[in-house]
Amino acid sequence: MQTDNILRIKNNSSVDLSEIIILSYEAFSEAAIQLLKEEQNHCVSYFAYRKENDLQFLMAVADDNHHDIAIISHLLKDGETQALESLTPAIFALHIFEREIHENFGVDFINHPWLKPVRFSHDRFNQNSTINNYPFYSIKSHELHEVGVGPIHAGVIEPGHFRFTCNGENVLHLEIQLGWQHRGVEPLFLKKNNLQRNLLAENIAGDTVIGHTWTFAQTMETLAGITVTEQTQMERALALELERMAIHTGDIGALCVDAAYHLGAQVFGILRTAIINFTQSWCGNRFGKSLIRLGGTYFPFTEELKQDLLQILARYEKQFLEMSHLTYRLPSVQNRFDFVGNITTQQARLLGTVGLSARMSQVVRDIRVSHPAYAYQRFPYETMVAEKGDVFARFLLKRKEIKRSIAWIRNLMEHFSFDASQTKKPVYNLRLKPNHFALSLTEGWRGEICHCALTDQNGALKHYKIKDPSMHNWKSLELSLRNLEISDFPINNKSYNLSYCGHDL
Amino acid sequence: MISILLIAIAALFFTGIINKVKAKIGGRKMPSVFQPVYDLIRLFKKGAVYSNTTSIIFKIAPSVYLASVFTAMLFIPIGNLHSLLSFHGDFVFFTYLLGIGKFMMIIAAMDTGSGFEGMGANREALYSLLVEPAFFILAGSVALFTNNISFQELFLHLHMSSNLSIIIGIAAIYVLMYIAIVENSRLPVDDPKTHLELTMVHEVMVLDNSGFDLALIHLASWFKFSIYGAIISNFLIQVQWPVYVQILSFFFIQAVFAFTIGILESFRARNKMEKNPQWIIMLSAIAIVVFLTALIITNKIILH
Amino acid sequence: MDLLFFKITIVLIVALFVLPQRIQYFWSLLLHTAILGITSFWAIESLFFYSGSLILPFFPFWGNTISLVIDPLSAFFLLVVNFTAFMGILYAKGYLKPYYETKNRSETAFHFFNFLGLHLSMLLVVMLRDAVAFLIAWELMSISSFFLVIFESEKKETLRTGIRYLIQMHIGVVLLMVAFILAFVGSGAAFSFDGLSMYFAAHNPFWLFLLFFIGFGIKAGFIPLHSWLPHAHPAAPSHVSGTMSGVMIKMGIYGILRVLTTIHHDLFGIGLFILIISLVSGLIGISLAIVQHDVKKILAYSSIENIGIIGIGIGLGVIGLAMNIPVLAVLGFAGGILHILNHSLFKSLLFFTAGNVYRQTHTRNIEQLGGLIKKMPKTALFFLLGAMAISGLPPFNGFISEFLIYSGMFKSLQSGGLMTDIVILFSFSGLAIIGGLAVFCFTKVFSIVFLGNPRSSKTENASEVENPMLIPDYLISAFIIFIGFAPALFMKPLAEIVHLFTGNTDFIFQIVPTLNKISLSSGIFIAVIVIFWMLRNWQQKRQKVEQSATWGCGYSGANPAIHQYTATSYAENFRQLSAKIVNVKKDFELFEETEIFPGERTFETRSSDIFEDQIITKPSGKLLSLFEKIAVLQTGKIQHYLLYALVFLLAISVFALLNWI
Amino acid sequence: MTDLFITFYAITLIYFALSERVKKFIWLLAIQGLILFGVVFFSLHKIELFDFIFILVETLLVKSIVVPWFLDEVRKRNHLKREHQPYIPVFYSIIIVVISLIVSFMLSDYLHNDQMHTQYFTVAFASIIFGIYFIIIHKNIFSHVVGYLIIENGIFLLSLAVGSAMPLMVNLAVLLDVFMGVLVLGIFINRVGNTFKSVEAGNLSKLKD
Repeated sequence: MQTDNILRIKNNSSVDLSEIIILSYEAFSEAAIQLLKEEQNHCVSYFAYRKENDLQFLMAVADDNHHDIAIISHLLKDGETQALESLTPAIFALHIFEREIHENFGVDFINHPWLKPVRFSHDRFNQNSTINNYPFYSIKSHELHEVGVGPIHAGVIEPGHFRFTCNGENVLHLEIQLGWQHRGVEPLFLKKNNLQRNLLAENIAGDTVIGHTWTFAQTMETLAGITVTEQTQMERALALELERMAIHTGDIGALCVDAAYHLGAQVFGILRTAIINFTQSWCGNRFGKSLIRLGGTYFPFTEELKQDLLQILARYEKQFLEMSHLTYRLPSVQNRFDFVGNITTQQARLLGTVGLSARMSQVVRDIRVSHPAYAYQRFPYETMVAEKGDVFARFLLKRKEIKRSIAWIRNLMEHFSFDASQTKKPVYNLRLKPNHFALSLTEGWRGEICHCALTDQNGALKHYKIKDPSMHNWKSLELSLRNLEISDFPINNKSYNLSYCGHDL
Repeated sequence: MISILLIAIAALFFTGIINKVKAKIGGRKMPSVFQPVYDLIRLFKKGAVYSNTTSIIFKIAPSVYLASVFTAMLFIPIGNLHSLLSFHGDFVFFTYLLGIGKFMMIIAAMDTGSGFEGMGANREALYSLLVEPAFFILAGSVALFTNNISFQELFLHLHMSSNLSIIIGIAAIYVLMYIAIVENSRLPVDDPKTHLELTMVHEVMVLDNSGFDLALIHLASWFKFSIYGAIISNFLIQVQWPVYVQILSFFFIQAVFAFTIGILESFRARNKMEKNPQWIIMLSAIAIVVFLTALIITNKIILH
Repeated sequence: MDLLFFKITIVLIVALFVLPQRIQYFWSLLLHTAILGITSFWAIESLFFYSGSLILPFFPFWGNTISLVIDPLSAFFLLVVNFTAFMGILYAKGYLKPYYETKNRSETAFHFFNFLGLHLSMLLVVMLRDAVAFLIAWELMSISSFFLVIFESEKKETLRTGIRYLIQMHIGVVLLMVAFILAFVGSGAAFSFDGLSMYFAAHNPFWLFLLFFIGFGIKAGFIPLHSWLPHAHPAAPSHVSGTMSGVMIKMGIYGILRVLTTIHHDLFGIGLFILIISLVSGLIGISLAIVQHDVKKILAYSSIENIGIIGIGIGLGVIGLAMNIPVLAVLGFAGGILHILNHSLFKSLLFFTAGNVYRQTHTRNIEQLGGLIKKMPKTALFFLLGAMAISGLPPFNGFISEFLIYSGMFKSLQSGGLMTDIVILFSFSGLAIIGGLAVFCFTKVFSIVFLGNPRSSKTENASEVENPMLIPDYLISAFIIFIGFAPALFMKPLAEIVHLFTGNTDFIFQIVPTLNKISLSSGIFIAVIVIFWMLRNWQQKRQKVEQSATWGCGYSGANPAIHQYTATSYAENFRQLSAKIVNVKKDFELFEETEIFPGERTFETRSSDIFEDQIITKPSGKLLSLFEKIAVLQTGKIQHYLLYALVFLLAISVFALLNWI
Repeated sequence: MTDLFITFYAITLIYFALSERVKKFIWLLAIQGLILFGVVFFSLHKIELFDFIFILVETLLVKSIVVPWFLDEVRKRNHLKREHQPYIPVFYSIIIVVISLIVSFMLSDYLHNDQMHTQYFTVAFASIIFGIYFIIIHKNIFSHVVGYLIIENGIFLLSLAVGSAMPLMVNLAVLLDVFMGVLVLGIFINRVGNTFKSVEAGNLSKLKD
């Protein structure tokens, strides 16, 4: 394995662009396939950006065993044919990245089995591909019918279009078309100032405020070469775990709604409120907006807040355990969740799922363990997996993760004393290192979030790349539905709870 | 004649009570018992939107549906209060009359040319076909037991005297309650509250109906509930009671029925869709046990 | 009536061949009308004015005079045959028009000739009592219907179907012949239906009855003797399939009924046998109907189901006789016999309207239709009426006959013994399920063919058929509604017929008040519909009513043709429950676990009739290979069915002989 | 009164056919035990006090408490949740159980004579048939034990049907037999459960090799 000439960096670090070796496409693909063949590696980001008129490709591959990230690159010159041999047939997980590059720059990936639009970005290469002529997969038959759900759902979910090819109640194939709320977040990052960027990061995905903002903050802080205090590090991790608890609780409640178990739905709704209300009392926003700021915070965590939190946690934990145990044991709920939407380990690996969706199929993939930030280095987190990969596994895993998050927070509370004077106020006036590339990974509640940033020779942002975990995981939802009844779709969808806007950007 | 009025009155409160019970158990603020009635009145005052795909079938179906349920209502006595129409074998007519309403609703749903509504229509067709034998077997058992074959006489001659007739009563009420649940697409067969079209039965069938038509459909399903409640109450009301007691107990039983459904809906999850057929056929199985019991009572099967 | 008359008739019929094509139709219409006039006159005379049998000497034959005997049963069948055949010929005028371009004069003449032959032979079948004459008429009926089926003989499939039909009919006729001979040998009485009673009085009737039942059952289409039926009906032109399904298969029922009139003891086994076969036919027939795509095949399987319902009535009637429960006997027979009339009405209506659709779209595959109610509104409404009637829904005629059977069952629950009650339990549960399945089936057919959006380009040029083609539909519909609303009027003649079997018909008259109440209830129902409908219109006049697209979740790029339920999808959830019976095979390669980006696929389903496979195709295939192995028959290709016929026949005869001679 | 319990017993059989969860099986077994207790209580009070008490103890204590409790322990220890799809779909099982009930009722009507209490025979026969069927259609060895217990309940009822003195001995033997059976199987499952996550009968054949 020719790993010797491959640049390897740590999570939350930056590197000078000149250190990144530019390979020929043959070498690039060979290296990529070599790397990704290994089970411990997975691609966290793969994107292209304009370097003058040329197109530079960057791929970041995280190595879970060595806790580092390999960066490989390739330059497609302007004059060359804009067509490359696709890597997807060898590594399925890359399909979405190649599609994205194809959509944005018109680079043709030869032998890509699924070269379809990703999000209909405004500056897409092929302006003829519109949201209403998405090339759906279809089985030739007079006897099958298709059901199209969305973009407007009966419930308040974000827009997406789900196309089921059905034989009666049975779904033969599901295809998900997203891109309805494409906002152009990535280009916006380049135009705005740092405060605006900070606010923008909070709005990448409304349910992953902490996850995305923290990742953004780390990326920018690395680029600027500043470090935040230990207390702020802990606060951010605490907020992340609180967010995880709140959303997981809400998800379990939503699962109960779809199983029509109304008691459960209501109780979990109440429990979730307890957590997000605490976040509100901390920073004034239930979802933790304005909590994380570049370089510091306005809302330091204090010992009083700690007492409150411990109280809330005690009450929450008791009620949550009771209710989730009841839900878990209820035969009608078990009947509804069991054997529904199964994803095998093999499928999960092929798809390159991340986060919860990976762990439910026994794929250990957790940034908090493999590429931990400081807080998780000091207070290690033990990750866990579920076995069967079905809705029940996802339900169970959420329940266990909540318990473990509580334990982690308790541990933090016990062994770390918070002191407001230890925090710094935010700084927006940052000097970014010129010609640098920075990468940050965070394990949000949904899975790994990856932000990459590149600066030009003046230290201005040249390219900003966001990858929400949903990018990988939507395909997993598609596969879950195969040979399942169509009525099991809502419950599957809820059990994944993937992000629409995080994908659409 | 009074019986129709009573059933109609009970129907108006039915959904309200269910909602109230569910809200109470879920710890939410309760909507008024009259809320569904207000909603209905609002619907009656509204305009409508029709799909370009639909034909006359879609427009006439709600009227036929309500008419079928309404006419079926004329057959139901309450205790001593006679029904308007009664003849030998009227429960056959009753079932087939409801069948014609279902037939129209199913084809009306298919008329919209929507995948969703096809789904609902398809489910409704299957479930109503599976639930039909249960009602007939139950009616047959009671007919065997009392040697009468019209609703009116069945209930007049239904005396819960021996232990075994109590079984018939309990099992019949149990089966009837679940038939009502299947017919009205409530938990655990269907959940009217789940928001996605893909998992519903009845609600998704009427997805394209609006305004007056939708009001008719709602009204029909309330009536249906109330009809089954009335049949159940007839198993319990004794004809020798004074009339006012009968009327009071009728309302009481209807309320208890609604209450039970509310409780049931709060404390259990719905069935997986593919489990519904077996769950529904179970009702027929229990009805057959009732039939066997009736055979024992009538000394057709001699045991000692 | 003498020979001269007969000769004149033949000359008149043969005259068809010399007439020009344009006049052929009218000539045959004239002849049909004449036949109808004469025989209906006899029938009405017998049924309404003359109690007992009307006997007309017909034909001298080997020294005996063969007479036409018209008792109420015959009279009933005469009327049913006449009505349906006449509707058939009325319908044929429009339906055959496109064929005048491809068929020459003698071909059309031959077709009309055969249709006349079919009509006439059916009439003779129900009037003749002498075994030889009866069998000749029976054979005539089979042959003429064979030629009618292969009208489009340029299609190879049609020809094959026709030959299969002919062979199976011959097996039937041979069985009947054997049965008659056995009875003749066993009793020495006359070689006719009347002679049978003497045989039955002296022997255990079951085995000979079984022989008759199989012989007649092949015609009637009881499962598992039905395998010709789902092939022959779609192959024949619609007016022929309407007539065949409407009345010709009822000739089998007639035969069974006629034989039953001669049996007076040991009836329980026979009744149970008929009942079980009928329940099976009803349930499986309609189940198989649900999974088909060919509209005429659906109707053919639904005929099997209706034969099942008729059989349930008759079976219960026989059991009623056997167990001495008059109410069950009377109402069972009454329901079964009334259903014969009812089925002939709505089934011919359905075949005619399906024929309209076929004529305008040139496809019978319902997966390619859709939205026709806008283009063919009258046809659609007639089909809807037929569909509702055949599903046994009030206020139409199908309900009345089912109601008679139901009330017979419920009324006799108390007086029956344990065995009877269990039988009744299964019967009414079965009937209820059959009714539900019929609703399932016909909501599917009607909605897929007539509602929603068009599924293929085949419907583009469809338009309503010319009015003359709809005349039979109007007449039949009027009749359907008339029976539905005024069933009491039909009870007196029905009592005459039932009297033949039970000797006691009080219960029919007892049920008349109930039927009147049903009419009243139906009237109220219609009135209530009208009230709601008027209220609705009154309200909508005041409110804003808009037109818009069907709700599609706000997605505007959808193709409406594939976003609606298909027939296969509609049948799928039922298919899963009855997978063993309906035996649908899917031609679809499932996605592999690792096939994340699926390749091209096609999907198709085929249903094969499990009885046909297991009873005919497989054994005959095996036999054939066996024969080939032992090289008994070196001739090479032999028709499977011929072998089947031979072996089956031998087996049955040997079996029958061993038992009583 | 006995007829009442008999009918309830018949309904429990239908629920057995409907259920797919191990926990529900145990629950139903406990209910059957209670019903048997009811049957004995209302019909056998004429016999000797000692026998009477013995039977009461057996039905109430063993059948409805000890055995279900024990099975529940086994279930918990092995994390048994649900049966995989039985060989025959539940839909058909329900039809089959109903038919076996009808046949059994008809048979008892046909058989009735003075030596036999056909009351008990009605569901006893159905219970035995269904127990065998239950074992056939399920793959899980735990469910086989459940099926065995259903048969045992049937035999218990049958012994009541046959006479009054004999059944005690029969029952004692059967009881011991079953007790041993459950015990042995329980231990066996406990041991197997550690090696095989899902306790399926299919896996047992692997064990032999």
